[in-house]
Amino acid sequence: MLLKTEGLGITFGGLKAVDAVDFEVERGTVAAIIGPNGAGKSTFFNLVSGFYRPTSGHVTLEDEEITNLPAHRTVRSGMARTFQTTNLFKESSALDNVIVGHRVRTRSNIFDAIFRTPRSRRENRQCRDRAMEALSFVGVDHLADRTVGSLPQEAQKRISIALALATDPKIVLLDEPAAGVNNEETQGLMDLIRKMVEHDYTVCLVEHKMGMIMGLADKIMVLNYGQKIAEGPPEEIQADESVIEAYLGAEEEGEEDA
Amino acid sequence: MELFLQQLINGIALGSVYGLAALGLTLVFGVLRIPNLAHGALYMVGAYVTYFALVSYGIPYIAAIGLSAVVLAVVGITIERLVFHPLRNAPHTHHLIAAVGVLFFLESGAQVLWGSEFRQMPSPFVGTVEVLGLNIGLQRLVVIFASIAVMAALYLFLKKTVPGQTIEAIEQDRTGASLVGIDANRVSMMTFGISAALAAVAASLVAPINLVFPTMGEALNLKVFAIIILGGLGSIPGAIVGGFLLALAEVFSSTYISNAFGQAIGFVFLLVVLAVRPTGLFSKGV
Amino acid sequence: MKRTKFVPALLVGLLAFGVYACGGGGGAGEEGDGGNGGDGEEQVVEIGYSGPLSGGAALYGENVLDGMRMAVEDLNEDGMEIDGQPATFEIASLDDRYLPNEAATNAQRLVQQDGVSAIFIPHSGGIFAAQGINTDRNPFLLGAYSSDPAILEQENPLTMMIPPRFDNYMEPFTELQMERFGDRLGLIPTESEYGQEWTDQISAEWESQGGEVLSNNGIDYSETTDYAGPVTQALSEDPDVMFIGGPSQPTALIVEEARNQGFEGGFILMDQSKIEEMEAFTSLENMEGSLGVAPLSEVEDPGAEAFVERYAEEITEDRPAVSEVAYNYQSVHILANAMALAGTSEDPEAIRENIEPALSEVEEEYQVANFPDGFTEEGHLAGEVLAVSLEDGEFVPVEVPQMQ
Amino acid sequence: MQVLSRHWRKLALAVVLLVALLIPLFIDNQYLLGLIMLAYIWAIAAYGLNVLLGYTGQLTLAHAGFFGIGAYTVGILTVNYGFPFWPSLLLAVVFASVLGFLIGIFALRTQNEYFAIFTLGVGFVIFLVIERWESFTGGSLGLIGVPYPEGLGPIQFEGPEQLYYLILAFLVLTIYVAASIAHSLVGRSFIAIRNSPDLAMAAGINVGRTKQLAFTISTAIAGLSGGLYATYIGFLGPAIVNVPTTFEILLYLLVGGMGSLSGPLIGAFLVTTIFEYFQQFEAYRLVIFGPVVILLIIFFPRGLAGLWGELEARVRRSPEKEAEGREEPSREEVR
Amino acid sequence: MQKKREKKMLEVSDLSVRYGEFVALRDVSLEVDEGEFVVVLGANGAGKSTLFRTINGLMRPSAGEISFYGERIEGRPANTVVSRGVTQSAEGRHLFPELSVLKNLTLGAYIRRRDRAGINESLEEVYELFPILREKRRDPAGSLSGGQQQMVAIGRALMAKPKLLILDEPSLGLAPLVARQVLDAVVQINRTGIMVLLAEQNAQAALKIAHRGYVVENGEITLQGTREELLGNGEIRRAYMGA
Repeated sequence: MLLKTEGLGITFGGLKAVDAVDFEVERGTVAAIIGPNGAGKSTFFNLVSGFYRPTSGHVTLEDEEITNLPAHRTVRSGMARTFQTTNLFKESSALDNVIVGHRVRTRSNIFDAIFRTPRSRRENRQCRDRAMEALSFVGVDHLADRTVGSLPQEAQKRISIALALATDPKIVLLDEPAAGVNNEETQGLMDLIRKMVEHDYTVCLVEHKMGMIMGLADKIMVLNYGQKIAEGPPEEIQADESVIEAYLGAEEEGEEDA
Repeated sequence: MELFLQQLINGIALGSVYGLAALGLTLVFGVLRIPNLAHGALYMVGAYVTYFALVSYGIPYIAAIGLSAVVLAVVGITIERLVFHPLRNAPHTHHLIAAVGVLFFLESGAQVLWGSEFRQMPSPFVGTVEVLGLNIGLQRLVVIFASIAVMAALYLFLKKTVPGQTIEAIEQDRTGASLVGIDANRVSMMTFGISAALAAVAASLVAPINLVFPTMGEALNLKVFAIIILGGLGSIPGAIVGGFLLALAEVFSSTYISNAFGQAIGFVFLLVVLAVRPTGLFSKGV
Repeated sequence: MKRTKFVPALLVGLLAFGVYACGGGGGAGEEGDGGNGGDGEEQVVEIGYSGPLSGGAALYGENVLDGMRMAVEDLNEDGMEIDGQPATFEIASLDDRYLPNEAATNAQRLVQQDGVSAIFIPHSGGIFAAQGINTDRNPFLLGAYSSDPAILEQENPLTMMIPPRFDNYMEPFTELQMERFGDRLGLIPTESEYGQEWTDQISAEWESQGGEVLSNNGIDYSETTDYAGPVTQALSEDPDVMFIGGPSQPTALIVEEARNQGFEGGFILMDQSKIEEMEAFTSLENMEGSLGVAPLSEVEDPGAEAFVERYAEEITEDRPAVSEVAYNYQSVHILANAMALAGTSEDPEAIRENIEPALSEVEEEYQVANFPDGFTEEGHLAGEVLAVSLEDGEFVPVEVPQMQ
Repeated sequence: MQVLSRHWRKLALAVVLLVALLIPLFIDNQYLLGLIMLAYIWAIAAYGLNVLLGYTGQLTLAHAGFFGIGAYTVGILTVNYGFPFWPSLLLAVVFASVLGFLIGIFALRTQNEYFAIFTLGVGFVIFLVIERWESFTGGSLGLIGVPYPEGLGPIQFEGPEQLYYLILAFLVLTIYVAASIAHSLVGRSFIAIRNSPDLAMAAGINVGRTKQLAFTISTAIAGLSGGLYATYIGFLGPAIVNVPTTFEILLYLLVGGMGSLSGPLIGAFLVTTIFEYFQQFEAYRLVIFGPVVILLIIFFPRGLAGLWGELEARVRRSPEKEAEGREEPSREEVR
Repeated sequence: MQKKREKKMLEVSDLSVRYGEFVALRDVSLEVDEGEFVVVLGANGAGKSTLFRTINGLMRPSAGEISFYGERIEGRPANTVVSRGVTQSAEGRHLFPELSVLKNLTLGAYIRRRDRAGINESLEEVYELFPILREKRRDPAGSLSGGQQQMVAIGRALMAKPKLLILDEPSLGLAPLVARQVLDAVVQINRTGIMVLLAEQNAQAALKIAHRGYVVENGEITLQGTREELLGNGEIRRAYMGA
C-alpha cells in the first residue's frame, strides 16, 4: 500500500470537516475522491499533504509515518500535489516555473549560490534538465520559454502537473485537474494521467467531472459531510444509492411542492 | 499618590488624543486596507485650519473645530479620489509609498503656504482648576471630555445609523456589502472623510496645549500606527483602548522607570505583543 | 530572463544621470565661478548656506538665512571692492533637512557648482560632516553657527565658529540661580545633541558648586504631544531651579505648564531658547526668575536697535529678530571684510588669515549682537556676552566672560 | 524572444562597467563624484531590500535600522575603540545579519501588513536605541571622525577617487551576489515564495526557513552599505537610522523596479538625481517631489525596469488575448 | 413554454465571462419570466456561481447582454443591479459576521433605507418565514449554525424587496433536514410573486419545486426544459454522475 490513512480527521471550530476517514491507494493506480460541494475533499487533500495538521488519525506513505510533517517535508517524502486554481507565476516562463520543483532534491545552499560552486552549477543544470524532462513528459516542452500567463488554461494545467512531477514524487495528488478546460482538453488530460500511471506514478485526484473520474479511476472514494459514504470501483459507485442520493437527492423524498 | 493621580490625568488626556487620531487611521485600514502614513499630516492640516478660523476669521473655538473637521473631510475625500482610488488594486507596498508622497506634499505645502514658524492656538479655556489638590489645565479637561464625546458620537454613528453601518458592513464583508446594494466607492470616500475629520478634531483639541507647526504630525504618526497594530488593525475598540494604553504606559514608565524608556515603551510593547500575538490584541479573525 | 532587462535599463539610468550631470555642470559654468571675470567688470561673490529649510527646524534655518541676506543687502548697497574690483554678493542656499550627510553633499555642491569659498552651516551635525571635507582638494571656509565647543576641538583650520561657546554660561548661570532660588536643579532639556551637551555640562557645574541635580526628564521638544507629563514628573522632586531649553516656543509652553502646576522657582534657559521669542507664547510674569541669553533689544552693540527695527520692517513683524539672525548677519559682514582684506573671494585660507583684522573693519552699525572682540587660534569669534536675568519683571544684565 | 542577444548584453555590460571605472578620470568635481558614491551606497542598500521585498515579497520597514547598525558598528569600533576599518566592516556585516536573523525569528511570524508594521516598530526601536544610548553611540551628538579605510597592500584609500573605486567594487560585488542568488536555486525558492507560498510549500520549499534566510541576507547587505556609508561620510548621526531613510531606500527600489537586477541601481541613481535637481526649488521641492512619487507609483507601479519588461511583453503578446474577466471586489482576497 | 418577449423579465443572452485565459462561461442564454422559479443545475465548477455573480454585477462579462425589465444591466456595479431589484444569497453567504442578525437584515434593506415602515414590515415577513431568526436577532450572525446563517442570507436578500431573488446553493453544507426547510422557504418566497433563480446540487429536490431548469456543463448550457422534461431526462444524471 503506497498511501494509507487511518481514522484521519480534522475539526474546524466544532465542525468535523473530515471525519475518521480510512483510505488506501495502491502503487501504480489511480484513486479518485468525489463528493458534493463542501464534502471535505480538498480538506482531505490538505490533511494528507501536510497543509493542515489533522486532529485525529494517521497518514503513512510507504509505511512511513508522515502524519504531522509540514507540507514541504511530505514533498520530500515523495508526495506532490497541484491546486484547484493554477497558481503558477504568470509572468515567468513555463520552464522557470517548473525548475523550482526539483529544488527539493538538491542540496546546494546560499554559499553555493553566492560562490557559484560546481555543486550549484551541477544542481542548477540538473533542475533545468529535470524540468525540461517533466515539461516534455506532460507534452508542453515546446512552450518552455513562453510566459505562463499567455498560455491557455489546459497548458497551464499541464505545467502545474509538470511542476509536481519535477519533485520526483511517488504519488501525485491532483486537485481538480480538469476544472475550467473543455471536453476535448479533458480527454487530453486523461491521457496524460494514464501515461503517468504507465510510468509508475501513483495518482490520487479530486474531480467533479464524472466522465473523467469514471474513465480513469481504479478506485473511488465518496465523501459527504466529511465522512466516507462509499468506496469501490466506478461501476459500483455509479450504482450506489447513497452516492446518487448525495448528488441528486433521494428519489422518493418529498411530495410535489410547486 | 498625588504624582500618580496627576500623571493619571495627564495620561488620560494624552490617551484621548491618541485614541481619536488612531480611530481615523484604523477606520481607513478596516475599509480600504490602506496603512495611511499621511494621517499625521492630515492632523497637522486640521490644526492649521482651526487656527486660521480662530485667528484670522474670529470664529469661536468650537465652531472652528467643526469647520476644520468639514474642511479636512473634503481634503480626505480628495486624497482618496486622486491617490488611493487609482491604487485600489495595487499591493500594500504601493499604498505605503503613495501615502509617504502625500505626507511630503502636505507637510512641505503647509510650510510653503503658512511658513515654518510655531503658532500658538488661543483657546477660550485658559487656566487651571484644582481638584483634590491637583492642578489640572482647563484645556486638558476639554480635551478629555470632547474626545470622549466624539468617540461616543462616532460609536453611535457606526452602530446606529445606516451610513455608519455601511462602513462596518464593508469592513466585514465586501462582497456582502455589494450584494445589499452598498456602493463601496462612496463608503471609501466617506471613511476617508471621517478619518481626516477625526484627525482634525484631535489636532484642534490638543493644539492649545501644544503648538501648531508643519511637522507637528510627525510626532504622532508612528505612535498611532503602533496603537492600531497593538489594538488589531481595523478594530475600533482596539484603537481606543490602544490609545489609552500607550499613553498611560508612556506617562507611567517615564515617571517610574526612565524618560528615555517612556519614549520607546510604545514600540517595545508593540513588538512584544506582536511577537506573542502576531495579529494584535483585538484582532478580528483573519 | 532577468538579465534581459538589466543592461538596457541601466543604460537608460546612466543616460538620465549623464544628461543631468552635464546640465547641472553647464549651469554652474554660467552663473558660478564668478570669481574674477573680465577686468574691471563686476564680480559676483557667492556665499554658501546649507541648513534646514524644510522639516521641523525650517524656521531656524530661515532665520539664519534671513540674517545672511540682510547682510548681503548692506554689502551690495555700500559697494565693496575685492582686489580692486567692485563685488556683488549673493547667497547660494540649499536645504539639508538638518541631516549631516546632506549638509556634506550640499557643501560639495556649493563649492563645485556655485564656486563658493565660504559656507554657513547652522547645525553641529552638518558642521562636523563638513569639517571632514573642507580641507581637502576643494577647501572652503566653514561658517559654523553652533555653540558647541566640540566644533573647536576638531582643530579644523578653516572653521569660523560664530556664536559664543555655551560652556561659558555654566558657571555664572549656576552661581546666580543657586544663590537666588536654592540648590535643587530639575532638568527638562530638549533631547537634541545640543541639549545633551548642555545638560551634561550644567549638571557637572551645578554639582561642583555643591548643588543637587535631580533626575533628567529630557524630551524631544518637537516630538512631544503634551508637556504635562514630564513637567509633573520633574516637579514631583521639588526642584528650586529648572533647567529647560530647546526651540523657544515649546520651551515657553513648558514654563507655562510648570507655573500652572504650581512651580515657583527659577529657570535656567539653554541658549537655544530666546526670551524675546518666548514672550509671545507665555507671559513675562510666568518667566520671572528666568536666566538666559539677552534679547537683542538688551544688548549694547551699536547697531542692535536699528537692526531689530529693520528686521521688523523688512522681514516680518510677526516675530522678533533673534540672535541667530543677528549673529549670522554680522558674521557675513566680517567675512566680506576679510575677503576685502585678503584681496580674494576665492582662497579660503587667505580669507581665514584676515578674519582677525577684519573685525575692526566692520562698521559700527553692522555690529548687532555681542560683536566679537577677537578671533581665536582655534577659530572662534570670541567676545564678551550678555545674558539677562528676569527679576521683578525687569531684565537685569549678566556679563558672561568668554573663556580661552 | 530576447530583445538583446546574449552577446550584445555582455558587451553592453562591459561598456557600463567601463564608464563606471572611468568616471573619476573625467569628473573632476567632488560633488558629482560624492553624489555618485552616495547613489552607489544607497543602491547597495536597495539591493539588500530587493532580496527580501523584490524576490521574497516581504515588505520590511526596518531596513534603515540595519543600515544604521552597520554604520554604527563601523563608527563605534573605529572611533571609540580604534579598530581598523576592514575588520570593523566585516563585523558590521556579521552583526547586522546576526541581529537580523534573531529579529527575523519573531518578525516572520507576522504576515503582510503586520510584518510591515512590526518591522517599522523594529526600525524605530533601533533608532531609539542608537539615539538614546549616548555612552555607546554618542547619542544625538553622533560619532565624529570615522576614518577612511586603511590601505590594502599597495592600494591606499586617501582620496575620494580611491574611495569611489572601493565603493564601486562593493557595488559590483553586491550586484554579482544578487545576480548569483537570483539565478540560483536559492533565488528561485525566494521567488517561489513571493509568487505563492502555498505553491512553494507544495514544491517542497521550507517557507519559514527560506524567508528567514532572505531576511538575514537582506540585513547583511544593509549592514554592508551602512558600513561603507560610515567611512564615506566620516560622521554619524542618528537621523540616518530613522524611519524616513527606510522609505527613501524603498523609493529607490520602487522607482527602479522591484525584483529586477537593475532596479535598485537605476532607482538609486535616478531618485538621488531628481532629488538633487529639485534642490533649486528649495522649500517647494517636497511639494513637487510628493506628487511625483505618487504619479510614479500610479503609472509605473513596477518601476523603470518593469516598464522595460512591459514593453517587451507587449511586443510578444498577441492583441486578441487581452484578459477581460475582472473581479469587482478585488481586495476581498487580502482577508 | 415560449412566452411573449416583453414578459421575459430577466433575459441573459450570449453571455461569456473569462478569468484571464480561462473561459468560465461561453455564450450562455437564459431567461426568467414573471413569477417564475428557475433552477440552474450542474456539477461543481460548471459555472453557476460565475453566472450569478455576473448577473448581480460582481463580475464583468467579456461579451453578451443581460437585461432586466428591458433595461441593460451587464457590467453595471452591484449596487445598481441591486437597486433594480435583483438580490442574491451568494455562495459563501457573505454575511457580516460580527453584526447581529437584525443588523444583517436591516442592511439588506439598504437600498430602501428611508422606508422605515416598509423595512419593519419586511422584517416581520422574514421572521415569519424563519421564526428562529427572531429568537436569534441579537446574536452576531457569525455565531449561528450553518442553516441559520443561510436563512439570514436569504432573509437579507429579501429585505431589499427584490423582484428577482438569486440563490446560489443555499443547501450547501446543510444537514438534509435543514436543507429541506430552506428549500421549502424558497418555494414560499416564490409564491409571493418573487422570481427565483436557484442553483442547486440536489437536482431531484430542486426540480420538484422549480418551474423550469437549465443544466450547465463546462460553462455552457447543455440542456433546458420544464420540470417535467428534465425530471424524466437521464441526461441530468449524466451531467452529475458521468454515466
